Amino acid sequence: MEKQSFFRDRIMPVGTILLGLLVIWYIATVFLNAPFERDTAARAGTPISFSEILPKTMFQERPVLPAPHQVVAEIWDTTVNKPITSKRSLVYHAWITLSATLLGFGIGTVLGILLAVGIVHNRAMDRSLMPWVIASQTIPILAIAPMIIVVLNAVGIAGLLPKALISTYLSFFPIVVGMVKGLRSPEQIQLDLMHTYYASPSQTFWKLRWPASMPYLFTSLKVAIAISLVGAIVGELPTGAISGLGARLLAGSYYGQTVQIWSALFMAAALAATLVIIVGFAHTAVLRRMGVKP
Amino acid sequence: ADKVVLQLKWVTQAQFAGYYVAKDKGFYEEEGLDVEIKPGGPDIAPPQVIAGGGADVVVDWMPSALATREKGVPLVNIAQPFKSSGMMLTCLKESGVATPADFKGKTLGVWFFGNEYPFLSWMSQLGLKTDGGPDGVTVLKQGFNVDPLIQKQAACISTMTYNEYWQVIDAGIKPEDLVTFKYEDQGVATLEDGLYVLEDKLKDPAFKEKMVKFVRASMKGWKYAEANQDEAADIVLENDATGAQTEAHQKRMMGEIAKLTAGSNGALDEADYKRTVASLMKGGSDPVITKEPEGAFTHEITDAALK
Amino acid sequence: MTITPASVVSARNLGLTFETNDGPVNALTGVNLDVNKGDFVSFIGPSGCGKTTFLRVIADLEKPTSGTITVNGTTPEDARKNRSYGYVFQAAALYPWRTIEKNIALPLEIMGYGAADQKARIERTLDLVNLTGFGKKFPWQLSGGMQQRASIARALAFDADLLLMDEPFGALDEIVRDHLNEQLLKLWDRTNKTICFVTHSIPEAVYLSTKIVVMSPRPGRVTDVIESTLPKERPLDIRETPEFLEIASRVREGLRAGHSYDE
Amino acid sequence: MTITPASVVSARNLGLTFETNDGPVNALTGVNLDVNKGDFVSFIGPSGCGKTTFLRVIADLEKPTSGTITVNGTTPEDARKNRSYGYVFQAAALYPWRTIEKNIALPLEIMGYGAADQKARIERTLDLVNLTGFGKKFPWQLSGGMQQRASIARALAFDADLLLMDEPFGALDEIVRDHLNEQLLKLWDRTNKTICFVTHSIPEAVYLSTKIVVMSPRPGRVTDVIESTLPKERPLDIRETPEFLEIASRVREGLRAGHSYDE
Amino acid sequence: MNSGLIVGSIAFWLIAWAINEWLVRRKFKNRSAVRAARLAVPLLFGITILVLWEGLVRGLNVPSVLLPPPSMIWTRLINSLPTLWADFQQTFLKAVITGYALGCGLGFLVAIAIDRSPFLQKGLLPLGNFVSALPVIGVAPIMVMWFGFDWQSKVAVVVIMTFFPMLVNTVSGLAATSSMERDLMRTYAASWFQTLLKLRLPAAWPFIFNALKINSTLALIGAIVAEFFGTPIVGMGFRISTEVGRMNVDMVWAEIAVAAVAGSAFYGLVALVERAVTFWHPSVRGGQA
Ligand SMILES: Nc1ncnc2c1ncn2[C@@H]1O[C@H](COP(=O)(O)OP(=O)(O)OP(=O)(O)O)[C@@H](O)[C@H]1O
Ligand SMILES: Nc1ncnc2c1ncn2[C@@H]1O[C@H](COP(=O)(O)OP(=O)(O)OP(=O)(O)O)[C@@H](O)[C@H]1O
Ligand SMILES: [Mg+2]
Ligand SMILES: [Mg+2]
Repeated sequence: MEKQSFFRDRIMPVGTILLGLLVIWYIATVFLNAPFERDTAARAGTPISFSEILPKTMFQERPVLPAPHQVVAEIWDTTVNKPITSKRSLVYHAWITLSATLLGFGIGTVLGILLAVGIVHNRAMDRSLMPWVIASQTIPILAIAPMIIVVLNAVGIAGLLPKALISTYLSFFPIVVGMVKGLRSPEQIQLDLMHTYYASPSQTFWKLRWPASMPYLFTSLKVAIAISLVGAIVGELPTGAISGLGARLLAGSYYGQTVQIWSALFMAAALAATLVIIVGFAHTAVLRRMGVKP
Repeated sequence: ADKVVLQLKWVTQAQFAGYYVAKDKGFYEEEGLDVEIKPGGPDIAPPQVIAGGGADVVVDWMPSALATREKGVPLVNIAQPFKSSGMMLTCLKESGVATPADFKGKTLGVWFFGNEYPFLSWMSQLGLKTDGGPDGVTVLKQGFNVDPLIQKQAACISTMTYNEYWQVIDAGIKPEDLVTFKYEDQGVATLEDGLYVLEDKLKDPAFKEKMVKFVRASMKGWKYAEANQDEAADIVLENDATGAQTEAHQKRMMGEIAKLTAGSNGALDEADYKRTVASLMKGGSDPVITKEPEGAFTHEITDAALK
Repeated sequence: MTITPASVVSARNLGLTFETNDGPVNALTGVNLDVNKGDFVSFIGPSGCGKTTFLRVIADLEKPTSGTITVNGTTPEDARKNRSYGYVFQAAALYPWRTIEKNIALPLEIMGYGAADQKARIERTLDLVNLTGFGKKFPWQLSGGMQQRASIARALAFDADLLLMDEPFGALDEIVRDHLNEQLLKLWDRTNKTICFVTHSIPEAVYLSTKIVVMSPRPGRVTDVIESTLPKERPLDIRETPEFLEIASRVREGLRAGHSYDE
Repeated sequence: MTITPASVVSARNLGLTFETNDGPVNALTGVNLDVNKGDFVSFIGPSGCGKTTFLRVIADLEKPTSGTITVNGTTPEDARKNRSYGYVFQAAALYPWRTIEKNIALPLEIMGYGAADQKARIERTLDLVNLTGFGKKFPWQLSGGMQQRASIARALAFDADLLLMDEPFGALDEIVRDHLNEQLLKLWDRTNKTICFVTHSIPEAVYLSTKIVVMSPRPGRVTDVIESTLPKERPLDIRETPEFLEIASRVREGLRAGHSYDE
Repeated sequence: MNSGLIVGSIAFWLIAWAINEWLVRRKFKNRSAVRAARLAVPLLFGITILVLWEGLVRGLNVPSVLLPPPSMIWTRLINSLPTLWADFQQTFLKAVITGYALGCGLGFLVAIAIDRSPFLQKGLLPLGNFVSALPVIGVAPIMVMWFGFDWQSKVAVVVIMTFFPMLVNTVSGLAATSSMERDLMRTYAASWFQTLLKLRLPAAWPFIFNALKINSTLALIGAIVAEFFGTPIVGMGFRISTEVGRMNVDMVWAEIAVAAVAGSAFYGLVALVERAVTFWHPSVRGGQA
């Protein structure tokens, strides 16, 4: 019964939608890649029929949109067929990016929560800090990232941390926004109860505000971890784009290797999906422990 | 060993083969140097890195270096391994461009980030406005690849002889379908990959000494690379941490790069310098530099290194 | 000073006005009241007359907009900080993420009771409100009345000299209610607590109290204060005595008078 | 067929068990009950005996785990989809983003009443529960009793033949309660509705009902069903008649019997 | 190095902080004073940062190609208003606003669709996670390839960036009702749509506004970064990336300042609407510590 429903509830729906997307993708591949074939043929002076174009669009070297099987082949080739320590292995690069993501996400989460706590508890911080936290987010990170990295380098911080800090920079914001809301979500009567016990702010925090903010926290965490990954990838550019998925994307883009871009993109997306799903599981587990009515 | 940090202008590729060869072949080590090579990327400005203390010496193009100098970061050229410029404008024949006179009304792809200066001074020489008006050209900021040409979003795009041009060819477009304009031929070429350091650091004799050794070893690397192109390309591939470069492409690039470095022993040719400065000062309404730079290069290092 | 040393709550000319989107609401006006140590005071009055508001003022959950009030001779704020009262809210206000046990443990944790002591107290109070065996359940797994009993247990778990109870027995059937009434009286007698008790049941008010405060709405004010002449020892069948019935009818009169403004 | 045509609710051997983290809870077992068209049925029983659960089963908010139940001759689900009942929850359950007026309008909007009709109904029901003038306030600006009255108004605003009321008057004082009892009886008489009414007050149950269902807990079941012999016309002072008192004492007996399992 | 400037600016910072603490603790009698104090606090904080910045940059002789002092940025800003305005139009008015509206709208609609159909919920949500972290760097070149150089491709990037936060928040928000509130709707046999409209959406607003707020800044970042990968020669991202190369770092910061003001104003607007729409939520209604 369990197994059956796993198939029916998980594989089937995802599979169906996937299949649909795949079909659309193939169709798009034909349409987006056909003009190039037509041009080549035109330049060569040999007219070409649609049925001749069709198979060609599936195997271009630099397609506008690579066909799914090309991407799959590339991913297979760069994950399974290469030792994971190799610089040509996508797993290796994914790991580099993942480590920066996780570090950045960790710091970002802690920082975001601390800021939210400060904002909720200290009115001076609420009034003065929040506008500037917002303003900080409107600074295009790619523009100042090099400066940050240069400065950090100058004070002797190099390696994983500068990249992670860029993840942090992007990921702390959803956490601040969500947690400020979440920490303020307890009902008046629940706060009053704490008030009557003359609970200290830290007790009110741990016994009321914190548990009450859980739905907001986990929602924010999902967004934050996804953005962290984006941040880590962005952060790989100004650190010299030496390794990591960002470097792969860039190199792919630089040399017009669409297939490589797409496979790196898929790796990044798969990584993100996995991370978000892990956070989702944690969410469910915490909710169950908190006795939420199913 | 003395530590030297070198900041490249772009990602690891045969364009910087000399340095990788020097490191790999132990030329630096022989001089008692421990050289760290930092690859660049799309938004790494080497001048910023050196101003922030992140590098001792940087590879940069002269327009950008001179502009930086005017902004108060006194960069000095200590060596010029690249004799000639590899930049050109590559156009599709079918878009109707045959001579510079045909540019009017066309869309042209240009790299920015400091690389646009030669283009702008060329256009001002041609008397073409770059604001997209009908009697000028429309300028696109082109990304890092040649897609705009292939997709016909632009009539012409910027390419380097050693890199992007071949990507266009790889994309299945025949050389005879293309028209190219080398900046070198148009008389607007500016000096490309040179080595730059901060002026005040040169006052320190120990640093100077280090640079002399560095330039000497680097030039040895360049000459070795010119002579052993396949091996040099392999060394570059070895050092590419992205694992995205292909052997064929790097070998070809090495071949083209060798043509550019061929004429140089490392010393800056003053005539080239003058031409570059002149071209930059002309830059139309928005000149790159406003006054004749002074002390922007020195022969001291190369003189000592090439003794 | 007019405050007698034994005065636990003393309100002088107390008023409270809420500002709302469509104009101010006078929840309390000119309330004068003294509650002495050991008193059992019931508040009775039509819905919306300010009973809850008055309790909240005592508990320092609302600030009066006029007049003065002292609790244990100090400001309500200081009294709250001394943890001198336990409050049972009109709604159960259990934390949904804590089991019943943990909900009762909440004030104990905050006030720093030891683990063993906590356990003993939880057991004792669960038993007192007839919820033994439900400690491990979450609030939504209990019926309405059970939730309210849990919230009573929570307020009784720690030792406060003053108990503020806002319709604690509203959702309970007569039998449980009688049982809890008796228990509460016993507790009060044994511990010499002071209790402020809001109820809608006239018999309950008369049965429990040493003093009955009748309030009336719009604006909320005290219309009558009735001192009970019943003895301290009160078996359940005291409710059939003429003395009892007489007090009850006096309360009913007072209530009706308050209502007449309205209907 | 055993179902008489006028049977509104008919439960046969109904049982409901909740699965909880520490074992199953038998909320209802072997409940047999018929409610006929026009009946006023009160449910009375100790806290936690399954009154709310039974009402929720009728309303198709819980599915029974054994036995059968029909509502208006169909399944509870169909009955719900026919909008054949109005439900007053034990807690007010007002939506905080709507004013009182808007909260009452909620079912009307959903069932597609016209704007003018809505306005008239809101006014009428607000008046019925004595909340005229509070329509523009938000729920958190009302006292506990006022909130509950608002939720009663919400259930009365639309025309359902069956009313399910879970302790609607629990938080109200005697006077308002008497008033609302009278109003409810009038409404019932005039409209010939069927009413299922949970209460903890024996006099209220006896005063209102044609049928009193006494329940007892663990496991929740029906222990007694008392048909009232009181006339349909019931002035408030009927509560002093011997007939009334006799029924009341029978209910009290039943209740006490249920409790004895427990204490 | 000029230690006088450094000490001076740090002292200024400390004093300003003290004033702020005092301002927020003080209770003002009349309303306009309260409002003035509310404005003064963040303003003072901002001024402090600028003073500290100016003092440190000048005091420590930081080269202006690394970090120019605010005064220099200001001069530059004033002198290049037409350029800045053109860039602002291109990036903010065209790309950001359109992309934000489309991305948030799409995220919202997909969330609703997911909510409507359990099948989609199981099939689409995991795939929604999949697009959550499509990195701008990877996507931007592809979008340029598909939608051309102009702002349309930036819109596409912004759509992708803002889609996921909206999706996740809306899905969470729609689940944020209590069981009794849902039961009430059941008793009315309310249709799915009615329940959505009258119960679940209102309850979801606080979450949805979180997403709108996060997206208001994310959209701007996305559009600017996307312009690094090919644009016509106008736009905030274009300007930033070229001027960095030209070592006109003051111009870069002038653009950043414009971005910060625009982004903050955008966020502020969303926050204002939020206060009006979710007035009933405890976080808005009161409930400060
Ligand atoms: N937060 C508030 N904002 C505005 N008005 C309020 C607020 N709280 C209470 N009121 C108003 O104050 C008056 C008194 O309310 P209170 O809760 O004290 O009544 P109560 O006597 O406890 O009634 P009940 O028996 O129904 O609980 C009511 O008219 C109510 O509408
Ligand atoms: N969702 C649930 N999960 C588990 N147990 C439940 C749930 N709902 C109710 N119960 C249990 O079912 C029993 C009957 O509950 P119900 O709410 O029907 O009681 P009630 O008669 O309405 O009591 P009260 O008068 O206190 O409201 C109780 O023991 C309660 O703990
Ligand atoms: Mg009250
Ligand atoms: Mg119940």
